[in-house]
Amino acid sequence: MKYYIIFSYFIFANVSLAQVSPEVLLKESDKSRGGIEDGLSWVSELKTRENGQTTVRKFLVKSKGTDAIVEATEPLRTKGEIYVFNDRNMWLVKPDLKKPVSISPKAKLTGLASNGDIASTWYSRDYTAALEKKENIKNESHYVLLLKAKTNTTTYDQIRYWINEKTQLATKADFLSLQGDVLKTAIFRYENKIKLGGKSIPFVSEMYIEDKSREDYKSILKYIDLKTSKYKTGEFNINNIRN
Amino acid sequence: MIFRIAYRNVKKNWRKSYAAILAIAVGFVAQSLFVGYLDNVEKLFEAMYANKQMYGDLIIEDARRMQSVGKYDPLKYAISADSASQISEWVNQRPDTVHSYVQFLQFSGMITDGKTQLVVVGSGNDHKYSQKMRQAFAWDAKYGTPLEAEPKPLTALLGVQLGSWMGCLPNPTVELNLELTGYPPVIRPFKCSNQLLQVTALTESGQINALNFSIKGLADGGIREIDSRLLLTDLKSIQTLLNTNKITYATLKWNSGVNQHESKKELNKLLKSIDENLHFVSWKEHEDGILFAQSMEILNVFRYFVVIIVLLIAGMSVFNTSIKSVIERVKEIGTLLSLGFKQIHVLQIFLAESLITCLIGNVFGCLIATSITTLLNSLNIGYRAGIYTEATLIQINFIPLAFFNAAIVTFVVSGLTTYFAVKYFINKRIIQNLNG
Amino acid sequence: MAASTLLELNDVEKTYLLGEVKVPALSKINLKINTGEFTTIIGPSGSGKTTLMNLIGSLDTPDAGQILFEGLDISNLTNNRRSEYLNKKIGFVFQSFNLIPVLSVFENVELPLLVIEKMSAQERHDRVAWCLDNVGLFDFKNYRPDQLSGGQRQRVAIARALSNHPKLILADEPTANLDSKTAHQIINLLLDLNEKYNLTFLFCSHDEKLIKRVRRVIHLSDGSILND
Amino acid sequence: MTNTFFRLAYRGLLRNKKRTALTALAFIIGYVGLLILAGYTYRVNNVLLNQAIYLNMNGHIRIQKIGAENYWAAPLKYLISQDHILAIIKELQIFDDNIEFVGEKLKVASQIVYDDKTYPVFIDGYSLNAEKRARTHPKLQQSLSGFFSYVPTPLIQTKVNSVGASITPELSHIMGIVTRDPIAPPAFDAQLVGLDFESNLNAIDIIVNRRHLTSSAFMRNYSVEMDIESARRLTNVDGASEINIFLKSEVNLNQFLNNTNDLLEKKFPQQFKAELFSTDEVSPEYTGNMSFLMVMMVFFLIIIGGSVILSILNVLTMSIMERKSEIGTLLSLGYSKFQVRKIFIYESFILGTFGIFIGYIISLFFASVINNLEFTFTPPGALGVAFIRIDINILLGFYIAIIMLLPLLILSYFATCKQTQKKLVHLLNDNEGGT
Repeated sequence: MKYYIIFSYFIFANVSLAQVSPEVLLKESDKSRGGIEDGLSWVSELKTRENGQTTVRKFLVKSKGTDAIVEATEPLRTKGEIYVFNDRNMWLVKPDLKKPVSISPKAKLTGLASNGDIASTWYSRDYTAALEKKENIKNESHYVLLLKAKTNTTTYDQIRYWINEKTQLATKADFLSLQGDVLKTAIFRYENKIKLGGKSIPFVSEMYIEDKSREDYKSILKYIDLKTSKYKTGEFNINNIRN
Repeated sequence: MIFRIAYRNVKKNWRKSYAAILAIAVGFVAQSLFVGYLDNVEKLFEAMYANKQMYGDLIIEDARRMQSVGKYDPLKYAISADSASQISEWVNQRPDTVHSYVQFLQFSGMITDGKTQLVVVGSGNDHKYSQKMRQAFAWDAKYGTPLEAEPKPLTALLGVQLGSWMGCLPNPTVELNLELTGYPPVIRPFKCSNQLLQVTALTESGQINALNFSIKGLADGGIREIDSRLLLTDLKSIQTLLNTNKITYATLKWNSGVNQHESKKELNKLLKSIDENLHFVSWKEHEDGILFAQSMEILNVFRYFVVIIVLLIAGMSVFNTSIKSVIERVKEIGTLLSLGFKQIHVLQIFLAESLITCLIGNVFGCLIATSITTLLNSLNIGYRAGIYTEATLIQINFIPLAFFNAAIVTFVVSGLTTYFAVKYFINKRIIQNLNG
Repeated sequence: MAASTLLELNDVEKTYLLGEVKVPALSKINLKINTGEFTTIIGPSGSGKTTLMNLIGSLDTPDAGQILFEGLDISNLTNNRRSEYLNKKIGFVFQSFNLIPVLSVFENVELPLLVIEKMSAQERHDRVAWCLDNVGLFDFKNYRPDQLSGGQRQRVAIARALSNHPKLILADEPTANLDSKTAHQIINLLLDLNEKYNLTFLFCSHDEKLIKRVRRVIHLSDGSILND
Repeated sequence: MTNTFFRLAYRGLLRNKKRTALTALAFIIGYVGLLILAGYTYRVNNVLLNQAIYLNMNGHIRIQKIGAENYWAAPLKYLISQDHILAIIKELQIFDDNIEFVGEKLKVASQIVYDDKTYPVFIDGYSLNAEKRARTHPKLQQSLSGFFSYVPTPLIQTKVNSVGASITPELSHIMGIVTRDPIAPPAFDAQLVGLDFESNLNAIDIIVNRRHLTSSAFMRNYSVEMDIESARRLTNVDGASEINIFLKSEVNLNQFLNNTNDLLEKKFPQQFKAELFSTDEVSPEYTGNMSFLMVMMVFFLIIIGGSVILSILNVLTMSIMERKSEIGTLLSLGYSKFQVRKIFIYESFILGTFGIFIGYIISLFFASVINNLEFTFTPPGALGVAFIRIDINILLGFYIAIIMLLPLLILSYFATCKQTQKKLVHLLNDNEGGT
C-alpha cells in the first residue's frame, strides 16, 4: 500500500525581517504555505510513484483557516468523493454514503491520510520552535529550526524545518519520530503568487514528499491556479456538508 | 500354606490362565498408556502456556482488559507505571516465594521492509526473568538467537510466516516439533534481506511513531493467524514506540513448595490496595488459555470411556478363568472342606491365586506398557493437533502413579470377579464338590 | 446309649431328586457303631452305601432321622460346627485318594493340622512324622502325589486321615483303585491301626478279601439293612 | 459337511452356556465401545467436513493464484481478475455434471466505523447466490443441527431490503452493541473504511443485521462477512481472492482435483492452482482436529479390540483343553486336523457374529440414549458449545465388525493348532489332571 496525499491550504503573510526569532520565522513561513483566514482555492495535482507504478490524481481544493474541502476530480472513478478537514479531524463524504465517515487517527497509521498533516497549515500553532543551527543549502544560508509538538495529539512529535534566511520561506522539512529518526521528508518550492491584503506574496507551488522507510516511493503535489476568495465560516463545518 | 497352595496352583497351570493374565495386562496397559499420554498433553499445554508464552502461574491485569472495552482500547485498560512499580517492588522483596515475574506491553501497528507493509501484532517483555520463566523454552528462537542472548534495545524476533513476508528466510528450513524439551539451544541460521525493519505504531496519545528493529531470530507463533503477525521484543522498545510507561499485563510464577494460597491472598491484598480493578487469574481460567480446558475435557471423556470398557472385558476374562479353575478343582475344594477347612479358607486360596495371576498380569502389563512407551516415544509420530503450526509428537510420559493405580484397579477387578466365581461353588454342598 | 457307642443312627432316611423322579436312597436306617469296631458296609452299587457314608461324615444331610456321634446330633450342623466335627472327629479315605497334587506328601498329611490354631510347627512336624511312620512312608515325605504309586497314595491318604486323631475313619471303597496285592497290604495296615490305637473304622467296599477279614459286616440293599 | 461342523461348534458353545454367555458379553461390550467411538468420530468428521466446505465457504475445491499464500503481503498481485474468473468458470463448464455451484470469495483488510469507534477487521466477501446455497445446504444444516446450538443463516435477509453484513458477537460487543441472541441480533448501520487495492482511501455503508461464529479463536474479534459486490465497491476491484467449487456428493474429489489442475495448467499456464478443502492450507481446523481424532481411534481400536480378542481366546483355549478327548475321538474317526480346527473357528465365528448382531442393536440403543441426554462440551477450536452426538450406520457397524472378527478367526485358528498337533493317545486318555 502506499501513502495517499491529502493536503490543506496555506496562509500567506508578509515577512518582516525583525530580529530573528524562531517563533516569528515559523509564523512567517506558515503564511506561504496556507491557512488563509478568508479563504483560498486551487487545483491540486498529485503524482505518486510506488514500486514502479505511477498514479495521478486531481483535486479541487477550497480552504479557510484550518478547515478545507478537497473534492476529487480525477480519475473519473473517484469523482464526487469529498474529503473534509476540520482542524485535525477528517471525514470522507461520498455520494453513495448515507453520512460522512470519520477517518480515525488509526487510519493515519496505515498511511491513509498521514500526509494530510504534513500539509496542515499552522505549524506555529501546533509546534514550539527552537533554532538548532544555520546551514547552507545550494549556497543559500538557512535557519534550521527544531519544532516540538505543543500537545501530544499532533501526528508528528518533532519536525526539523529549514527556512531560507533570505526568502524566509520553508524549503525543507524532516518529520521525526519521538526518538528523532527521520520518517518523512518534504521539500517545498514557491513559484506561485497570491494577493493578500493588497500585497502579492510567494506561495507554495510544489511539494515533494519522500518516505524514508520506503525505497521506491515518491509523491509530488502541484498547486495550480490559486484564487483567493471569501468563504463563510459555516461552509466548512462537516455538519453542513451534504453530498 | 494357603499362599503356597495358590502359588503352586498358578505355577502348575499358568498355561491355562495365560489369556486372563494377558487380559489383565491389556487392561493395565490401556490405563497406563492413556494416563501417560494425557499427562504428556497436559504438560505440553502447560509448557506452551506457562513457559513458552510466559503465562507462569498467574496473569496480573486490569480486569476490564479482556472485556469488550479493553479489547477496543487496550492501552486505556493497561497497568499504570506506578502500579507496575509497586508490584515489582513487592516481587523483589520476595525472592524466595516468587520464581519469576515478567511484564508485557502489547501493541499492534505496521511493519515494512521498504517494499511490503503489513499488520504486526506483538509484545515487548522485560528480560529480567523471561528466560527463567520460559525454562525449557528459554531458547525460544526457532531460527537465530533469543533476544536475551545479547540484550540490546530495538532487537526483535518475528513470527516465521511474518518473517518470510518481510524477507527474513531460514536457510535451511528445519522441522521442529512441539516438545516438552523445547528447541535444541543451537543457532539455526536465517538471513534477512534488509537488516532493519521499520515498525510504525500510534503512541498512546495517537501520534505516529516508528522504530527500526534489527531482527535477531524467528519464533513460532503457535497458531497460524498469530504467527503471520508476531513480533517479540523487549519492554523498553515498545514503551518507547508507544511513548508510554504502562504495561498491558504481568505474569508471575511461584517458587515450588511455596504456600500459594497464602501468597495469593497477600498479592490480592496488594493489588486491591493499588487499584481495585487489578486482579490476577490463572491462565487456565483466562480467555487466552480456554483451549487448554476444552482439550482436556474431551480427552478425559475418551479416557474414562475406554478404561471402563477395557476393564469390563478384562474382568470378564478373569471371571471366566477363575470359574474354569474352580470347576477344574471342585474335587480339591471338596477335599479341603472335608478336612475341616472352612469356606473362608477355600475362598482365600482362590483369591490368593487370582492375586498372583493379577500380579503376573501387572508385571506383564508393566513390561508391555514400558516397551510400547519407549517404542512410541522413539518413533516420533507427529500429528498436527488442531490449529497449531507445529506438529505435536505422540509422547507418553512414564508415570509410576498411573502404573500403581492401574495395578490397584486390576487387583480389585480380578479379586471381585474371583470372589463371585468361587462363591457360587462354595455354597454347593461338599458332596457335590467331591463328586465333581 | 451304651457307654462305648460311638455312633448311633435312628430311623435315618434320605431321598434324591433325579430330574423329576424321587429316588429313596436310604429308608429307616437304625445302626449303632461302638468304639474300636472294624465294620464294613457291603452291597451292590446303588444300594445307598456311599449315601450312608456321606451322611455319617456329615458331607450330606439326611431327610429324616437322627445321627448321634458321641451323643451329639450331627445331621445338620452349621458350616463352622461341621468343619470342626470333620477336622476333629472324622478322617476320610477316598476311593480316588483326593490328595492335593501340588503339595508334597508331608504337606498333604499336614493339611488338616493347619486348621488347628494352637498347634506349633514342631508339634505338627512330629505328628506328621508319626503318621507317616505308621503308614511306612516317612522316607517319601518330600515326594509329590503324582510321583507315588496308587498304594502309596492311599497310604498317604490314610496318614492324612490319622493326623488329627479322629474318632472314626470313614473309607469309601479304599481298595477299589488298587491291585489285589497292594489292597491286601492296605487292609493289613488298617487292621493294625485298629488294634494298635483302638481306632473305629467304617468303610464300604465290595472287595471280598476285605469282607472276609472284618469282624462286623453290614449288608445294605435298596436303602435298608439286610443283616448285621 | 460344513453344517455338521456348525452343529458341533454350536453345541460346543451350548455345552457351557454360562461361559459362552460371558464371552459373548465381552465381545458385545468391546464391539459397542468401538462402535460408539467410531460413531462419535464419524459425526465429528461429518460436522467439521461440512463446516470447512459450506460454512467457511471453501467449497470442495479452491482455486487461487500460484503464490497466493502471500496474499496479504500484496493483495492486488494475487487477485484473480474478473475476466480470469469468467474464463475459468467457462472452462469449468466441461465438468458441469459434477459441479453443483461455484462461488467467489474476496478477502479484504479494512476498518469498521460505528459512532466514534474505529476497529480493524478482516472481511470475507462472498458471492451471494453461492453463499445462500451453501449456508442453506441440506448437508450443512443436517450435520450442524443437533450438534451445535448455532445454525447459520444466509446473508440475504428477506425481511431487510438491502443486503446485510454479518459480524461475530464478540466484535459487536467490542463495538459497544451487546448481542444476546445471535439468531435475532440488533441491526445497526456502520461503515467500512479501507484502502482500495491502489491505496486510495474508500468507504461504504453497511447494515449489520446478522451474527456469525468463526471456529478460529483469533478471528472471533475481527471477522466480517458480506456480499462480494460490497467488498468490490470498497476495494474498487472486480476480481476475487479465490474461486470455490462446490461439487455434487458422489464426485471423486482427488480425480476432480487432478482434472481441474490439468485444465488450469493447459488454459492458464503457471497462473492458477486448485487445492482440496481438506488440506492444512485451506482448513487447518479440519485437518488438525481429524488427525487428532484418528490417532485416538487407532489407539482405542488396538486396546479394546485387543482385550476382546484376548478374552475370547482365553475361553477358546479353555474349551479346547476341556474337549481334548472329543478332539481325540474326532481325529480317531478320521477327521483331518484342519476339519477339527474348523469347529473351533466356527465357534468363534458364531460367537463373534452373535456378539456383533446384539452389539449393533445395543449400540443403536446407547447412541439414542446419549444423543437424547444431550451432554454438552466445547471442543477446542469449535463454534461454541457442542452436543455429544453419536451417528451409527450399517457401514460403520460393518467396518468395526470386520476389524474385530478377522483377527479373532485367525487367532482362533492358531490357538487350535497346538492341540490338534498332539499325539492321539495323549488326547484320548488325557492324564494331565483336570476332568
